[in-house]
Amino acid sequence: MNDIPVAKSSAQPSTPEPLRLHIPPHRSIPGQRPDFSYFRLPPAGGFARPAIDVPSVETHPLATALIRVLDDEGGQDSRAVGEWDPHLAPETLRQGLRAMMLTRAYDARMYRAQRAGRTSFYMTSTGEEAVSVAQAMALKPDDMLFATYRQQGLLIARGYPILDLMCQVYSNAHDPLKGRQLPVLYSSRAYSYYTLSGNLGTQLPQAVGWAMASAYAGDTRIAAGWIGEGATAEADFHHALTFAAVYRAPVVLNVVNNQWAISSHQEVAGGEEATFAARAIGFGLACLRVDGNDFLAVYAATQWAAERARANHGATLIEHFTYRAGSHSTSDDPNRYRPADEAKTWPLGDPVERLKHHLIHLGEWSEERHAAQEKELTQSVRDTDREAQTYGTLGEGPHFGIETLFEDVYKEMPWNLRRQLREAEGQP
Amino acid sequence: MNDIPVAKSSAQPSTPEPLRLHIPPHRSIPGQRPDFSYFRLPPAGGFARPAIDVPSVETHPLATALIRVLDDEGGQDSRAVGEWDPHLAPETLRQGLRAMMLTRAYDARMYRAQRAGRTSFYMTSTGEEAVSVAQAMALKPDDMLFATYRQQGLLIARGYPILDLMCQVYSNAHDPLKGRQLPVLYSSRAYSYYTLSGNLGTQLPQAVGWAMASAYAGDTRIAAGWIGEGATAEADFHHALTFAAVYRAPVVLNVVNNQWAISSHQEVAGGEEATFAARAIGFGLACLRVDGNDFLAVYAATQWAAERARANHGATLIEHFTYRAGSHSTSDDPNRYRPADEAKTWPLGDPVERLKHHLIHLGEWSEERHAAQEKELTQSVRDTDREAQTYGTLGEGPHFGIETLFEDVYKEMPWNLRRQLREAEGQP
Amino acid sequence: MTAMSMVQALNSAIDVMLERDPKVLIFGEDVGFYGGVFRVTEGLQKKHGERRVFDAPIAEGAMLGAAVGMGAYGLRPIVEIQFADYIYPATDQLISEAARIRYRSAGEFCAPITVRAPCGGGIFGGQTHSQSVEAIFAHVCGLKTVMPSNPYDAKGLLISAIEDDDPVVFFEPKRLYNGPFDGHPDRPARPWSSHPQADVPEGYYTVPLGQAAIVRPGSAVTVLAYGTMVHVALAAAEEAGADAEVIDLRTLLPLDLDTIAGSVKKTGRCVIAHEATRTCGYGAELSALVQEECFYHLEAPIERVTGYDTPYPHALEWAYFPGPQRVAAGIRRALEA
Amino acid sequence: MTAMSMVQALNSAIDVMLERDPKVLIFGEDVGFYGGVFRVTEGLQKKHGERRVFDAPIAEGAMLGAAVGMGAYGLRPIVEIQFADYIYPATDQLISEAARIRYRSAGEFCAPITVRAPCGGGIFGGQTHSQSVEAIFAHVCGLKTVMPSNPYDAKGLLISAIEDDDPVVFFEPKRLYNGPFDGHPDRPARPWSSHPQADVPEGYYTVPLGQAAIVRPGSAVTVLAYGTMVHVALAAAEEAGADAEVIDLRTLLPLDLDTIAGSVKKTGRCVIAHEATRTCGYGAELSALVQEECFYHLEAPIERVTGYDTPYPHALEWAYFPGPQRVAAGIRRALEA
Ligand SMILES: Cc1ncc(C[n+]2csc(CCOP(=O)(O)OP(=O)(O)O)c2C)c(N)n1
Ligand SMILES: Cc1ncc(C[n+]2csc(CCOP(=O)(O)OP(=O)(O)O)c2C)c(N)n1
Ligand SMILES: [Mg+2]
Ligand SMILES: [Mg+2]
Repeated sequence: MNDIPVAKSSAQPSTPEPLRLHIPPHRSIPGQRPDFSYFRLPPAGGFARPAIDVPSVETHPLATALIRVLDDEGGQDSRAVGEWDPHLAPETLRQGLRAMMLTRAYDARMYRAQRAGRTSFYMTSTGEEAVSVAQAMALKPDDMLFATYRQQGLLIARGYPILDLMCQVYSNAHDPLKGRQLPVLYSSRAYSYYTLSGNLGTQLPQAVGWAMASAYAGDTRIAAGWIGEGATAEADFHHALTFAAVYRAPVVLNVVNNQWAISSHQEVAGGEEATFAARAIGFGLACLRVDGNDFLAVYAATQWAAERARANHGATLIEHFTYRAGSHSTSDDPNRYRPADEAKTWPLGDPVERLKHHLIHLGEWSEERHAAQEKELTQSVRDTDREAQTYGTLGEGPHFGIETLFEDVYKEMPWNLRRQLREAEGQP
Repeated sequence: MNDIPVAKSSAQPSTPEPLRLHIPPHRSIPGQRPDFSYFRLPPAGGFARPAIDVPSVETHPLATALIRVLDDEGGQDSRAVGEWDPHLAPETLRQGLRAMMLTRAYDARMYRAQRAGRTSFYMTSTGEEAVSVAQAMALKPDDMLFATYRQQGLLIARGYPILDLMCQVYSNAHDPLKGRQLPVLYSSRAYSYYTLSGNLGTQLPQAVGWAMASAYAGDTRIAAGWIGEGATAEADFHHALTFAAVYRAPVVLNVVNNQWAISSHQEVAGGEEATFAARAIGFGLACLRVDGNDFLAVYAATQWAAERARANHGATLIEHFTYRAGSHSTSDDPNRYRPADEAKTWPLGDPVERLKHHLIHLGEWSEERHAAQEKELTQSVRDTDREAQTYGTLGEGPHFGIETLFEDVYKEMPWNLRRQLREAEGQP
Repeated sequence: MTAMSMVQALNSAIDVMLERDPKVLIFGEDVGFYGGVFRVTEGLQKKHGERRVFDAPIAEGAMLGAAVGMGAYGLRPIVEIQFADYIYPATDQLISEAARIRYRSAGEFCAPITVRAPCGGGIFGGQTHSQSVEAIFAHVCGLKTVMPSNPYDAKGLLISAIEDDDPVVFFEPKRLYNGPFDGHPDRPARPWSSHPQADVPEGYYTVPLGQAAIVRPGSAVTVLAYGTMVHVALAAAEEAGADAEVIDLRTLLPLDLDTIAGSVKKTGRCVIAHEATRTCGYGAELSALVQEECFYHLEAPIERVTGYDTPYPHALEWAYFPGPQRVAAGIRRALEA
Repeated sequence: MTAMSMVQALNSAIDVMLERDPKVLIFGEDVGFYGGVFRVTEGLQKKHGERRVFDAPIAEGAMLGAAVGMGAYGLRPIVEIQFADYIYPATDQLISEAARIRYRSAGEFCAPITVRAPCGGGIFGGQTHSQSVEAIFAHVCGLKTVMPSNPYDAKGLLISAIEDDDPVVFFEPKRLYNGPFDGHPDRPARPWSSHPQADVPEGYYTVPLGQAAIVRPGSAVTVLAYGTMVHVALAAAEEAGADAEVIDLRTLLPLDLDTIAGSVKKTGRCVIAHEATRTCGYGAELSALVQEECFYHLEAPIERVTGYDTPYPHALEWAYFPGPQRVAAGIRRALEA
């Protein structure tokens, strides 16, 4: 039983070559020079923008594209080019820049807050701010968002109070989630932002279900869902694509390919053989692959997919090709699994810098205004943090009362929880 | 909370058109004329056969193809044409024909055995015999097979004793599985046929795991796995494709698209928007789509995929386009959900008839020999059934003893099972 | 009032709720055009349209994922899992998501979902069409777990489940679908029409979740059962000639502990019967609770009569099934201890 | 002998088995180059190569599916699930497949798989990094379920699990990874090196599955615990000043009932402690079994001290955790009843 010897010779002498197990190699080695030689950067403006009602098959060539609008290889002289240029007003661009910078400032602050012991855990989205901010702006404010832990920019771009974010991270007495959730697992019904799960992937079929419900109801609001490239291996990703295709759900599904899943390169998730956008092809879904560090490209792709969904032409899968510049979370040290300067040499650059240069190129922004805004945002985040701390921190409290441990498990508390609450309160 | 009114008007007056939920329509209506107008039959020999070591992307156009070898639109004058012709010896073809006919005779007999009350359940593979028989013949005898309940032809083509199959179906005292499993959920280590599950899909990632193990061990045996088109919606399908791609597992993955999943048409599984072969594209796996009722095409496709896997070029997903001619199982009545004559009008015909005509065309077979063989097989199956019944039937017994209920839960029986066995035996 | 089988009563419950509440919809494998492999949704697509009653791809996890999203939107989806044995692919969405959403969102979102699944054996379905998996879900805070034993309760409980704002896992003992079953496979089957609890009102009514029913009053021993085992327990009580009080739990979570404890304090003896495997089955929780509540009233060890700790076999189905003889033996042991 | 932390002991067990048996391999999220988020596989890829120790895509169900296939081939795969909270996507392959293959194939195939998963709370991981899910798997016939409480046992049990021809779910209390923990988060942490059971042989040895350990002999009350709660129980016994006999179960399935029953028959009192939620937790089974085995010896109701029936909270982690005070209170109740 199950006693086959390892490396047993085959019964078939005609095929001498032994089989080999392929393990995706870990190519990023700490201490070595970052190697992006595998990466070919297509020019900005290089891909046509199909009409939003084309059959999905016409989008499939875009699965291996990289939609780019900012023609900024050189850095400073940054123009918007090609059919995907969303032609946004300078004010909109400045708004986007500001939300990205605020996200970054917030992340920096809370990362340090964790390091300083004010909470247990934090995750930054540094380097990926264009994805969340541009997407929030391209969607309507009441479209429902099913994000992962790395899209805080969605909430920030929608104007969700930084104070509330911080109180959640501190699990303090003003935490909208009553201290129940791990930091960064926000929820806000008022901002159409679905409760985050610690389990990867689960929100994606939920986004599809919400979109199905909206269509069922004859509503006009669509849903959008996000997943990391690593988590696309989970069943939920397959489930989301299947249901989105079968019921033509009005949903925008986003794979944020930031190259890393904790210590595993995107190749471990299947990125070695195909792009993540290409997963759509087998379901007949539309797909787009976009430079995730290009604010304009992300905006344009999202707008395209949202319009398509809203016009009842079905779901789109967008792969955002970006790079996780920081650690996975406060719990890991990326220098153990990749060169320390990989982020800096990432060929697609930094989304904040790139939008800044574009605005400057347009004559709508300057290094001075940028520096001033950075200072202002840092200051305001610091002030808000001071206020947040007055409501408590994880270690010091105050926290919500013990009864909140037992509430909301059900709508009404059953006898076993009432009994346990009494025990917890030290009552007989 | 969750109190959004249904059909609420949107906050966005700019998009007046309400969203619509698409439900794949059920087009096959009992009592109506079968409608295959959606189906375009490509000519036999119409597609090139790539070298077995091409990059997978070169196979992707075949995802929307239908590889056909038998040029038999007219019926009788049935030639083998095109690059995919496997050029099999007439003796091999006759062997395949015989195994298909034996499978059909066996199915017919056991279906009636269930109707006659000799067992609880049965499932035929009528109309799909080419898939299992040609594949068994194209693979090597010790390649490991991870089948579904509808590939009994694999075992039959490998020469597994019909008597043992029957004893399993009767759950009698000679049942190799000791009466434990539902009929048709066979297992045979000796014939490299993995134990069948009642749970759909689960065997597919196991096939990949087995193939990974074979590669790990430097063995030369490959694995093959099967799944129904309906079950491709399950997580296991996604898992199998992901692992097959990431580790380049030497495995042949088969989707048997027999158009139906109990009462649900393949469109409910996502067949409306894309083929099932196309699911491979998003993973960078090779794919082939084949006329599943064309013995030669199935053989050729399987041979191609097996050679590719054995030469360390990775996995192939084959979609076998066929038709479930019988009921799903003895538990359903297909006349409640499709026209009674749909099977007869199926554009791809019957695999046994088609191979018969080809052999006759080659001058290697005749209607007389066919009729005689049919009679002989029916007779031999009937005789075997008589013998099987002497070992018992489900209702009448004899069965394996009560101790077999408790054995094999673990390698060694723990105290709780020993205790329960004593209780079941009426001992204190 | 009409005499309804369990299948008809469940069908009626769904029909009534589709009629009353536009937020209710139902989907699952083969539930649409065909009406479900057990016919529970027969005629409902025709009556209420494809939008309300439709087939799903074969992906239990996807169904639950979509249902959670629909629930967040404000709908009340009903999901049919074709057999309880196939609920495992949906466990993550059920346990990590549906059951946790109200809590983790501090009440902002909830998952008013009903998951229906036929369970239990007795139809020669082998190990993958016979399982009773209720204990797994009864361990999960945030879920409610229900199992009816007759048409009247089935309809009333299902309507309560659909209306409940928390996720409910609703197990339907498939052996009872078309007639009561007292555990004697060799005796002629009775139809539901001859059973008092098959008198089912055509319209809307509820049986509240969390309330057990004393289906046979008695004073010598308490027998706790649910689903098919209620009928087995009644037969066993007769066979043992015991003055047994048989309690049909109806809802496992939240459990009606008052009714149970009240009975055991009276009888001093308790037998627990279920079809699921023994170790860590729901009977373990019942035994623990009864022992905690009634320790000083117990005159004999609490007995568990359950499925063996093996997969459900095919040929030896009736050797596996905890039938009336085994339950009666448990009752006798409890009485004689 | 070397002083090893639990992490080091587990690492050593895997290292020893990779060395001894070419059929052993390990994979899971981040276990390869990085060495695992808890560092259990640190250095093993470098030493044994990518073929033996490698990263897996983030798909727990796929890992189990592949492992079952590898097992059928004849390998002995070890799968790391990054947190027990993420085992749900793998339940179908574990329950419907790994646990059933030997039975359904009449012994032709088996699944000699070890599934490792860090479990339990105490690290402010919130509801999705703190769960104790052992009861679900203890309900599943065909599986074995193990949870060690110290480095020596961890290594010996893990080697037994890897060598076992049946599938073993091996839960590692993550709060114990780097030091013993007696439930007092406010007191300074001790390293394992100061603990006697951190004396771990470098090479091969086994601790057999299915044998409990009496970690503190006593005669007044029996306390049953496993994993982190063993240390809590010991602290609680001190706090209650009770002559408590503390039993570390080590293996939940198969359970060492003889040791348990022997103790309770001696003490007449029993307290069960676990971190998992109470209802249908493993404590229910323990309570039921103790009651069945020792009914006539019990002098007080069996007490369960467990996690509350709520998700694991973040801020109020220590209000949730069944710490020494709560266990001591249970001991006192058992003694005073
Ligand atoms: C079901 C599940 N498995 C494992 C984990 C542990 N985990 C948390 S984040 C992470 C990596 C995710 O990578 P990716 O999906 O690429 O997202 P990113 O962090 O890059 O944004 C892992 C493995 C989890 N949270 N949930
Ligand atoms: C996980 C799971 N869900 C549901 C079922 C019930 N079921 C058995 S066969 C079947 C239809 C399968 O259709 P398909 O995959 O197309 O295979 P076919 O029967 O056509 O060969 C269903 C839904 C099951 N066995 N397992
Ligand atoms: Mg990532
Ligand atoms: Mg099918």
